[in-house]
Amino acid sequence: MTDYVPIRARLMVTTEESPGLATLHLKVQSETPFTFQFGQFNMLSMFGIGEIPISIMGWQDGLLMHTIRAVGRVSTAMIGMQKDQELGLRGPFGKGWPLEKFEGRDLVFITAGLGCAPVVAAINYAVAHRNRYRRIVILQGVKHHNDLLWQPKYDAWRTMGDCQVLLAASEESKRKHHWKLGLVTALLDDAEFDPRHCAVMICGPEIMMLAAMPFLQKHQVRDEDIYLSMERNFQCGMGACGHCQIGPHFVCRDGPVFHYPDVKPWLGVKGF
Amino acid sequence: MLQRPLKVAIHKLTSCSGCQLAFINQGPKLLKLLEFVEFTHFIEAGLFAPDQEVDVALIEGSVSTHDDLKRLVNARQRAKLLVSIGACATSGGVQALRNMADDKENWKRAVYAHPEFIEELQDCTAVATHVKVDFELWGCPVTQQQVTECLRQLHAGVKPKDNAEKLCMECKRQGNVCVLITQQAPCLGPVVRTGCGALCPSFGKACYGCFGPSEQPNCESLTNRMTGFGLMPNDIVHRFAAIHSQSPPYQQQIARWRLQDLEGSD
Amino acid sequence: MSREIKLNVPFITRVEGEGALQLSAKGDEIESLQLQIFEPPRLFERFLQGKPHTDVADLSARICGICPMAYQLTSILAMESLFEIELPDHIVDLRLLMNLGEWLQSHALHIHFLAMPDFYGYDSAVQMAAKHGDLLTRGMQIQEAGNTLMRLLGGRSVHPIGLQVGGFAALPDKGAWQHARQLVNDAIPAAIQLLQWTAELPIPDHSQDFTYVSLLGEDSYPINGGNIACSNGLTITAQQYPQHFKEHHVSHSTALYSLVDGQDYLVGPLARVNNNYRTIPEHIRHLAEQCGLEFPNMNMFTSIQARALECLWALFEAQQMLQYDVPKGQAHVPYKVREGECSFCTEAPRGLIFHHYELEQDGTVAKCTIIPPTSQNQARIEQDLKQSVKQYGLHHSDNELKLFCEQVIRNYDPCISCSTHFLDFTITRQ
Amino acid sequence: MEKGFLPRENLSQLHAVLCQQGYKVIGPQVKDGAIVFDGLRDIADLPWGIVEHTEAGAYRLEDTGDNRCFAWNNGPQGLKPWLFKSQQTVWRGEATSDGIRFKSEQPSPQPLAFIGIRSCDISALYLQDKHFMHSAYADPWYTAQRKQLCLIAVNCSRSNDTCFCESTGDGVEATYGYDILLDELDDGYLVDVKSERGRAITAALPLQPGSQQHHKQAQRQLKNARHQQRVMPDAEQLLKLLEHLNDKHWQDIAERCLACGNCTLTCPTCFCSKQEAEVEPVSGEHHQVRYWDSCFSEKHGYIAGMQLRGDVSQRYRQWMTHKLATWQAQYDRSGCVGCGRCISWCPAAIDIVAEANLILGDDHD
Ligand SMILES: Cc1cc2nc3c(=O)[nH]c(=O)nc-3n(C[C@H](O)[C@H](O)[C@H](O)COP(=O)(O)OP(=O)(O)OC[C@H]3O[C@@H](n4cnc5c(N)ncnc54)[C@H](O)[C@@H]3O)c2cc1C
Ligand code: SF4
Ligand code: SF4
Ligand code: SF4
Repeated sequence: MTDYVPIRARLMVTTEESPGLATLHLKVQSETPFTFQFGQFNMLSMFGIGEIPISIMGWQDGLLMHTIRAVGRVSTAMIGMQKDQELGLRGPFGKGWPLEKFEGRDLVFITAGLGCAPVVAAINYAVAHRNRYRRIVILQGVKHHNDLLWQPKYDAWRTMGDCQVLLAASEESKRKHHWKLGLVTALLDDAEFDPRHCAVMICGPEIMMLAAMPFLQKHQVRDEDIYLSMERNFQCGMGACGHCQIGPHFVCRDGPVFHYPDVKPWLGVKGF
Repeated sequence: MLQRPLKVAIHKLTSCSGCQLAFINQGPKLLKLLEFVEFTHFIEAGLFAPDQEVDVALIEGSVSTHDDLKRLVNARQRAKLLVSIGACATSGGVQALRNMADDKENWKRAVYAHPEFIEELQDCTAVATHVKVDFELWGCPVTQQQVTECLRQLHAGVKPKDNAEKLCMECKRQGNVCVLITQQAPCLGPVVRTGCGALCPSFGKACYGCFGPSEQPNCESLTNRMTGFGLMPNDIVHRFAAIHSQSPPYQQQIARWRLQDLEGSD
Repeated sequence: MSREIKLNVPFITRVEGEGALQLSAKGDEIESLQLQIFEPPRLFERFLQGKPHTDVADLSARICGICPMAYQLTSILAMESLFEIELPDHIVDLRLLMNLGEWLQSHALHIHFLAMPDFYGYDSAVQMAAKHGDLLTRGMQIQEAGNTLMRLLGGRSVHPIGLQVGGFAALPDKGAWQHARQLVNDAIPAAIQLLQWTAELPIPDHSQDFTYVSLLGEDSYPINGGNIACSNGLTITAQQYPQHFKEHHVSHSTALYSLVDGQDYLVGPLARVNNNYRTIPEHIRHLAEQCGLEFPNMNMFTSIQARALECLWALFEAQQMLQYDVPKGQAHVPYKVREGECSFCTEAPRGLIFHHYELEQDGTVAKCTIIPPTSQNQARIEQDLKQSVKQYGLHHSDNELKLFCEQVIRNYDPCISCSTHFLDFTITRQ
Repeated sequence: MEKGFLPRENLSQLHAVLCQQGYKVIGPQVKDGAIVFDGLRDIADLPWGIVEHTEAGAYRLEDTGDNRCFAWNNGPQGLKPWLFKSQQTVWRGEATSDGIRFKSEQPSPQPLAFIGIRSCDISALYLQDKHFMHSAYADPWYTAQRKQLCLIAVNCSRSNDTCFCESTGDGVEATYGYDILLDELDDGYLVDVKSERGRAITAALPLQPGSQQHHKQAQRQLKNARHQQRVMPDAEQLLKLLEHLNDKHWQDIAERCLACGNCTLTCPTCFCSKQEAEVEPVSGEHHQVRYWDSCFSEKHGYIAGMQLRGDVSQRYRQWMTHKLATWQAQYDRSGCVGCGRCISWCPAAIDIVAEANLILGDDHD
């Protein structure tokens, strides 16, 4: 849609999801409709402050949604924006989850950390197009159970037919209803899906991805059915600035969603 | 984002005042700055209100007297954020060279007939030695861009962007020919923080480090290399015992090469 | 009405350090008046010992952020005299040009940021921005011309890096040269206006009898060379300076008091103009006289006019040099280091500056003495205050007295913040 | 077409013709002790008689007094700074009462004719073309300037001590990518033309037919230039670097490496950049500016809360393995063209060829 020069996007509503985390609903000031894939991202910029990559959460009532966690300079400034303030938007960039390819399969979503936006967006899509997919398995790990965002969403998914939602808390001392103690990878033992007809989508820290692999192998999931959303430093979002390289890949251009076999040699290698 | 001007106090401790000049020496840019900054205390410009509460206190100068210390503590208490500006405030500055003296009393005697009139602290130290510092602007002197940019970011409600990149990077962007390679000049660029615009190399001379240590300075390797250019241990000591002699990475080299110097002279 | 006055200004911010003023008077008599300078000891003269001679310029610059170049150049010229370096003309010219830049920026700063608010009843120039933006803009224009000359030759205006023993690190490039030419040309009309403006200021007459000292220009206005001339008739070389000028340490100040043959004295713009008025080109003198300025004179309150006159002179001088192309030739000449003693004096914006070095065989500094203008003026300021406060009248209110004292001190532009307003003014009356 | 011969005294006509045809001529000159490409006003400003002597971490010029102006091999930079600029505004913006406004930054290319470009720099140019022009998003500034280049290349008649283009296959003879190619001989220049653009220029020159002597001398010179001390392992070998990621030697290098970025910024193929949001202090206009960056900078591998390449050993490894190995998957060849700049201009005197050979050597891991 745009590459080097941003277009304007006006902030219509900010929904605070939890302290330090908010969803911005943006009205994109453009003639052409904004089309994107789940898993793609935009480069959002604030005047005089900076530009950062943010995954596309969704599109609702003509507004584009981005969920942003305040971790540093730019992200903090963004979630503090006032209604009607404008920011710059470039995108969408990169490759998203190839959800059409997964039709007719079981979908397994594995996420760790707080609010893994690209995965939630994909779940939303799968749920909206429920009949195209078979079973949906959602595994989410957090530190404390109240770190879980969109709790109502998880509850709703859980009650949906043919959908399994498993939650794990790693730093909790007491087990809660629906919750397991430990890391998200441990949930894989309880996950029920058809490893021959599935697509696994993972988003989170690289160590978690690495840790998940032996469990998936145990389930006899094939490498080619696994997809990962990777994160690196982005300056341009267009495969030019060189910051996001993992081995031969430019994460912004060849990813951020990767087919596991493509990045397998590089995953978890320190320094790449 | 503040909807009102940022309240700023500028305090001076022991220094040459050169960093404060970065404010009043900037011409029309000063008028632009005044659109979002309100100076409450700025003695050099004639404003005196050291006890007023402010958003930001900018501290120029190092702590070398009891009075410096008293005023610094007061400035800290009155300010939401405290930013140290310049070599003196960030690492002690040139006057901190006195800390290296073996016999401090004699040093004073060399300059003043009656050193007993002079009341001072044992060492001359950086601001962060005494109070919490929220942000540091390095340089001797700091540039007007650094200061303006810092205040603009604080006004926008974000932390200023730090840049501890190596001077060589800026030097290359400017298209300078490296003086270390062509003249074997003892350029400190590879261990000095960017910010001045690579001035010295652009004049064909070696950087003497007025912006202080960069990120991950490998002074060990650089000084090893300098011995290859014929620099004697004592020459290397003088390279680092200058504007930022008290910064830990430079201190290390001073100590290391002083020792070499002593061993060599035995 | 007889009253006792105890004027206590705990610190006037730095005079190359920090200063305070204490005044106590009984009736019509001043009992004591002390301009105290408690400059935190920075011990330059000591830590320069043992340094290579090539480090001196960059380190001594840090004595003062307002006139760093004067310190650099004086040390360099001293060493060049020892090494008997013959400088090519273009280097001599370029140094003069850079000197002019420093004068311009320093004078413009003093006039507009420090002195001007007094005449308009403000605390600071910053507060004047809204109402008197035009005056400030004029000042900034002249200041920027000066800064540009400093940058042209030194890379930056504070702690420039271009000067070195034997010449410059590099000669300026053409683009920057043309830019400087433009700014200097454009600033001349502003400087003419400035001169007229100073002539129209309500300048009180507090003429006194005092000794003044500056370099003496043979056929041009002096800046970085020549003999030292004293209004008491003495004319000496820089080498003879220590024989006549003595420093001593007083308990209320960390700055060293300087006296010439036992007498306090003035250095700075008024001293220079008084000694050298005849060497100012006629068209400039004509301009000055047309707007009613009279030099030489003994009224320290006209120092602002002397500064404005020097600005105009400096701009014309710079214009002449800049009308030609960038000089060609070497940036610096080779030299041989020599052991020995050397001294030099130049005129910093605030007045005479003296450097003395003893160098070892390899150029290492064995000993050095640096006497800045501010400490030379210190005794004179005290004397001036004693006389002019009395003349002004001790019957004035505390605040009036304080403001008056400030103005008197500001006339000397002792160092930038020193000439700003007094702090925590307290006065005890009985 | 037969190579023509341009007598030395007619070299100035080449300059004149280029100017007549509207090019700004860029040529090698001595500046601050190095051979630097800059606007060439007169062929008298070429580095007549100058050769460079260079080794790891050192570079110095010598005036041999002979009558050649292309006897040197290279200086600190090639074509890169003219196309991929060290500083490039990517957009401008303004805050108005009616929200913000973005303006694109139009390229401002001009016809540039480079005299004296070497084979290794042409290879590097083609590599950068792939990255900046032929990838998903063409860089408008690079592309616009690239289209307006006229390259007058020169074959190397000698090699300096850091050259190793023979082993990377990028020299010493230029075989493609130029408009005109010169061999500098004792009495003049053999002139070869490749493109229409080149022909339009040579047509206006007083070319004579090249003699057999001329050709022989040119061949002799090339042969002479092929003697190079350093040999970079071949592409296949280089891929094996990826099997040595845990070599202790990376740490060894890191002890010397200053992480100053000089290697990457003098390298004619390195393409990393960063962007900064800046504000013009008087007008208040906002600029997004792109600057040369380096994988040796601390922020290069930073993501919120994590540093991917905290150790300098990891940065050097990233650089070397990218340049020599993973580059091959990206752009079908190694990213090194053998110009030797990163060796000459490394303040710590690190030699990429020596290090690569060491790591690939038998007794390593
Ligand atoms: C493909 C992708 C999708 C992302 N999606 C989201 C999302 O939906 N929601 C969300 O909250 N965060 C997301 N992030 C992370 C987000 O980009 C960082 O949190 C953000 O850049 C931090 O910027 P900062 O200035 O606040 O932090 P600081 O720590 O101040 O970082 C300074 C600068 O470093 C760079 N930087 C730092 N972290 C990252 C990073 N992770 N990726 C790229 N550049 C970085 C940026 O230029 C940043 O301005 C995503 C990252 C990637 C790569
Ligand atoms: S001149 Fe100094 S700063 Fe510049 S590249 Fe060389 S070493 Fe680095
Ligand atoms: S190059 Fe070095 S010494 Fe020179 S101005 Fe810059 S930081 Fe200071
Ligand atoms: S890696 Fe070194 S030798 Fe290879 S192209 Fe880059 S600078 Fe030249």
